[in-house]
Amino acid sequence: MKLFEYEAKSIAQNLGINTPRGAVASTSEEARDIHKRIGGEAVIKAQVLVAGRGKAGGIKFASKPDETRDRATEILNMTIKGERVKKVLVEQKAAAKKELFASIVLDRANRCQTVLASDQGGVDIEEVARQAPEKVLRHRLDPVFGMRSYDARLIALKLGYQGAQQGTFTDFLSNLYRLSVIYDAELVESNPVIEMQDGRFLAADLRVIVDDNSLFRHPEFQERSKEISSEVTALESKARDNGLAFVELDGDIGIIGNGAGLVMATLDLVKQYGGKPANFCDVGGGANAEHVATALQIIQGADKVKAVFVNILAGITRCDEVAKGIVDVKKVMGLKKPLVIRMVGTNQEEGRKILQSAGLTAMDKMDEAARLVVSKVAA
Amino acid sequence: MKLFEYEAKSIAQNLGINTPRGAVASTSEEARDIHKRIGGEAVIKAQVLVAGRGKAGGIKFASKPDETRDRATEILNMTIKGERVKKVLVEQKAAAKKELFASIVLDRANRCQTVLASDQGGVDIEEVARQAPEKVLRHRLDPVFGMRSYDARLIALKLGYQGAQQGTFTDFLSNLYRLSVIYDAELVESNPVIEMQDGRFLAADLRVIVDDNSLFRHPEFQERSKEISSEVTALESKARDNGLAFVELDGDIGIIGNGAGLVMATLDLVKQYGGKPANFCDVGGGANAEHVATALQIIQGADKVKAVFVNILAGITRCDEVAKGIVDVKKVMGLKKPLVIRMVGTNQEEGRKILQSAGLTAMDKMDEAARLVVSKVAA
Amino acid sequence: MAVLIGKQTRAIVQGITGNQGSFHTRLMLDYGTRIVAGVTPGKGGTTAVGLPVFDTVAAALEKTDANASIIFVPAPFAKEAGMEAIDAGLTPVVIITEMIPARDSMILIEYAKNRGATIIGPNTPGIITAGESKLGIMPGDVFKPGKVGLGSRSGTLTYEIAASLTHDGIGQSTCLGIGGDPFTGLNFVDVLKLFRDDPGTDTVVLIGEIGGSAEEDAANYIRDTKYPKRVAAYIAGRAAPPGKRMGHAGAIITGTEGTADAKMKSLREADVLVAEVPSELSRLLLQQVSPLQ
Amino acid sequence: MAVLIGKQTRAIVQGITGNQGSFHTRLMLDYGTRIVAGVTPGKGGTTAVGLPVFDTVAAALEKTDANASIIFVPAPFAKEAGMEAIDAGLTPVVIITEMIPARDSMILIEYAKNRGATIIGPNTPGIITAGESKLGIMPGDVFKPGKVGLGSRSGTLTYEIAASLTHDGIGQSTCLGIGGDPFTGLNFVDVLKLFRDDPGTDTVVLIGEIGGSAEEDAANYIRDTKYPKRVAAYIAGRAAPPGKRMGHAGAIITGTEGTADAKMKSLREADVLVAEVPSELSRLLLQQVSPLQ
Repeated sequence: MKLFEYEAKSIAQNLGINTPRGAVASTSEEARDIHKRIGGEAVIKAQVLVAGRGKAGGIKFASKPDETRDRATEILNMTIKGERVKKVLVEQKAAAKKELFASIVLDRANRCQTVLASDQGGVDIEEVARQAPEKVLRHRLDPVFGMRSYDARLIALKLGYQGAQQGTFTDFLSNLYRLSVIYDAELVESNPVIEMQDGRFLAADLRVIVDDNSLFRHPEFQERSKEISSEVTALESKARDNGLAFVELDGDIGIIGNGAGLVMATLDLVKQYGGKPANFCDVGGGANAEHVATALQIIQGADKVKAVFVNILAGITRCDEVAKGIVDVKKVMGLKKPLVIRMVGTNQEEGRKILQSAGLTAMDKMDEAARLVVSKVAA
Repeated sequence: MKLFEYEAKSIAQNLGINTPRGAVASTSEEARDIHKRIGGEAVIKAQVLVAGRGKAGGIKFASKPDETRDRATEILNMTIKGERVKKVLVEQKAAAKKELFASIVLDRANRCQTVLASDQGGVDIEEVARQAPEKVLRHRLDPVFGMRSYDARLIALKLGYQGAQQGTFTDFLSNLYRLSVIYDAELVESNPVIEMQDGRFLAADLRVIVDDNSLFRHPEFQERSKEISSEVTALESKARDNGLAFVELDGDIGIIGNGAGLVMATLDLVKQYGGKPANFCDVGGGANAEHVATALQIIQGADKVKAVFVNILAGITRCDEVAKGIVDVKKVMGLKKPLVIRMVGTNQEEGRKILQSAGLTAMDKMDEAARLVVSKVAA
Repeated sequence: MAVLIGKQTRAIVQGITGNQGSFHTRLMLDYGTRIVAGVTPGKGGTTAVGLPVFDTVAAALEKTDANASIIFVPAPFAKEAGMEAIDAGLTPVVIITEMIPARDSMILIEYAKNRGATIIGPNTPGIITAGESKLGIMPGDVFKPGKVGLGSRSGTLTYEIAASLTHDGIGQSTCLGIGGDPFTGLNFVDVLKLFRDDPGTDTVVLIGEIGGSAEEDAANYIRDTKYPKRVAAYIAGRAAPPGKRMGHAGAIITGTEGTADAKMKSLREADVLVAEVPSELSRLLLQQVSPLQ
Repeated sequence: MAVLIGKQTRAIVQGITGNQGSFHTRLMLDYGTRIVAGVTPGKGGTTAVGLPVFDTVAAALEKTDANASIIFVPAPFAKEAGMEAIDAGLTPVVIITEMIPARDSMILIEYAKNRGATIIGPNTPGIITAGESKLGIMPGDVFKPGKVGLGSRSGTLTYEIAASLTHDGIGQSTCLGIGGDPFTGLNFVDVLKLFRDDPGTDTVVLIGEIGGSAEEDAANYIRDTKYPKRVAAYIAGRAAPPGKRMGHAGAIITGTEGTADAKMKSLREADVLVAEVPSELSRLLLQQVSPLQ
């Protein structure tokens, strides 16, 4: 679960991490009042979960509160990469001596958390890593003991900090790490970290992604995680509420399968044969008739879908249950789009009989089925 | 630092550990009011840090609030093993189905924490361990990962608990462990743990000893640790306030030395030759003139001290500093008791010259010096 | 011959009394797996699927001679269940449970590493040595004994591919799912090492997917060590867009990393036979003769 | 010959810029110890006692070839300082610092154990191989080379006894303080094992004190393994009352455990030569001929 910048910063402040003075506003009047209160130059930032708000015009500057109100009005009327802007963060613009990058990520290959840090902050860090990999420090943390002060200090040292300033950066990094532990964060990233004239470090931007699997031990996020995130489309939200792993895509062929890998391979096959998948939909292992029926209803109900491909390799899942689900949909609301079924495995014969009784057939090979469904849309 | 029972129970309650209903009282009227509030049979317990209050009459029972007032008056007038009773804990007497013993201790030999548990609670557990060692379960905890639920459950199982009751005891033990971690406890011990009719477990008594070395991270105890504990004598308190490691003993020969092992060996020698040490006093490594002077002043000022033995093996400590300290005391307040000095090591010659200039001499061998000081008292 | 499990495996099932646990215990027994006991806290002394149930793994080990474990307990309890199995000296420890917090898996995997235990999973369909032993939730009948060792990040896609290999006459030694999570006990390099030392395996098939760098690491390992056995691979997720989690927690393309095309390229550069579609794997293996034969 | 340290030892001093650290660094250098660098966070780039100071141990290791460490940092930072030394592969790690929380020591000792490092201390006077190297705060001049290996829970009492041995013509191989805390990296059994394998040691002297069971454990070890070298011991604290902490955190008799008399009895039963007073040790050693000679 991604946190909004203002949520992440509120958590950070409680852990002793400095952030620019400021507050979040839902209206342009609130934004103006915040600027009045904090004074100085203000920066107004769209609070969205998608990346790339800067390029999309979601970050603006203002020197007077009335200007801030106008800029906030503009931003609050924006939709960035499909996400409506509902709030803006109004902050004092910090006078930077230097801009750094600091991030604590899950390092899959090394099965630990890894710190990435650079003295090239405020820019696209992936670009820095590509062009000058030596500019991005990587430091692995012990999976059990985590970040010790000497881990943080070594990074501070390599970034060129000495004496008291080294200690200040060590503390800053240690606090980011504490945040990652306390909130089970997959990612804690500040870009830029601003080194101020007075030597303090400020998280001028802050991204935090909380591990979804850990939400059971974070009651503070449970309400928040249920709100429909702007990143999730209406269709995705509907499908996920019904227990389906669902991702909406650009194409026109609806896909239903069981198992993430199989569904991904199904999308690939459809694309391989010239089709365009409309979605990823995994009904999961051991899906029953109801799951399958729900998935089929939701997908054939989407306007953009021109044909549906059901691909089932039954193991724990049973073909008769899958067939029942399909037949139920046919009976209750009818099959509104051309349907191609590939179904093999456990209780295959029973399943096929159920399909036949409703005038439907199932194929054996996923290659052939994929070719067929592509041809239905092309036709 | 030992906690009073009522302090330990207050901490325990916050961690979800059940304790009997009750409260602490400083006067007999308060004690009566507490009994009125909690109802039932009451137990009135002296709040002291020394062990053995039960045998000393520091635990009494009462069925009416007025009785509780009278018993509290009696207990509040007691001195148990030299410790004045200042508070009593008034609690509802719990109806026990069974009494158990549970303890989490530092296990020096195995360099871990170890759980001791027994279904023979409410009695002297060392006695149980001597007579029927198999009645006391010992379970070592991993030094890094501590008590996992399966550690606690295995103990619950071995104590004979099954089903839901097993889970209840597992939780009880896990909470005692959490207490030991959160408060850096050397010892958490409940004897008895009461198994109630309704299946809950209650810490009817609770002893907690906090590791003195960890007090820097427990600001909540810092004030408390400065209060003169009833266990510490006036002389000990005075010496410790002056930075000396000091233990008061029964004898009449004052002992000053540098290094805990050397001072212990000095006491042993004095005893070996028929003398009785009045104290243990370690001025520490690298002691200066002032330390030595303070120690000498405090010890010769004690009425019971009939002679003083200064035993210095100078390494980091310097003989000239030690000599200066002794001579200073002689000049300022005079040497009030016979003094035997054994002093060798770093700057020995300088030190002896300083002593000689004040009419004092130092011996070479601690054996001979010990014999001499014993003879001074015997004479 | 096979890796990690076989006829010698005697397993306990942690979480045997749950729906999944009891259902799959029956299927594993049906397959011929030697399951010797179940463990469910608080249910000690009862029986499940005809097996004795114990409160703790240590209690189960007092009465049985188990040497492996399969875990079905709910995610919040999985880390300690894994530690409990490891403390009892069991290996491998197969963790079927999904949705375990990444931090828990990270710590558990380190714990296993330091104690010499092998973790399979979490979020894995398990492991099967065809015809001998199955510790997992895969349908046993799609596998048949042979010389292909198979490692996969997926579940049903593995069954799909195993079924197609079996259909085309290509049997398997051991097939295992490394798990669909970001942190797993085994990665593809570990799988390659296991199969390298197994005389019963002459070919390794890797079934990868988008996200992470396990496939690239495998390609580097194959190239750098001049891996002595034939390797073929299929990577799922070419059609997946960046930033979207495709079912598995681990299947997400972040930035420019972890795309299927990059993985396929790395593998091809290491002389791995890379299939464009799952059904192509059989064809590649039948066309090519193993370098060992 | 000696154990743990010698001419090959090249140490760093963690906490070199503190009072204790700089004072004793000078004395160690004077003794001939090869101290190659100091570490104090935030003081990197400066010098202390003529040595370069680094911010971290890793930074010191980039510029020097240290293989051991001695730690003087304040108690709240000692656990991490120890881990830092261990992570850098240094051993032994001598921890002079006293008043470290027992939990911190417990975790650090486990950390060292799992990584193959030797911790001496905490709350130790250190270790000295007479005439070669001194990592500690003991006065060097009371020691002289010879064949007695000495392990002690005490500081000045060790100097007292070493001085008396030296005075009586009995030299030492290595003398080390195991530390006065309840949890220490080495116990007496570890010390006995080290000296057993050292050809330069023919006699072991143990200086124990009240509290804990380290001396009883040593007695059991000597008896059970038919320890091949002569062992003598002195135990301090016969005059100490129960329940009182005699200076050292570890020197406290709890209940009926840990008394000096019980320890002396155990050691005598294992055929250890037990001295009643410190000065008796020389007499015992001079009267007896080593079983090896």
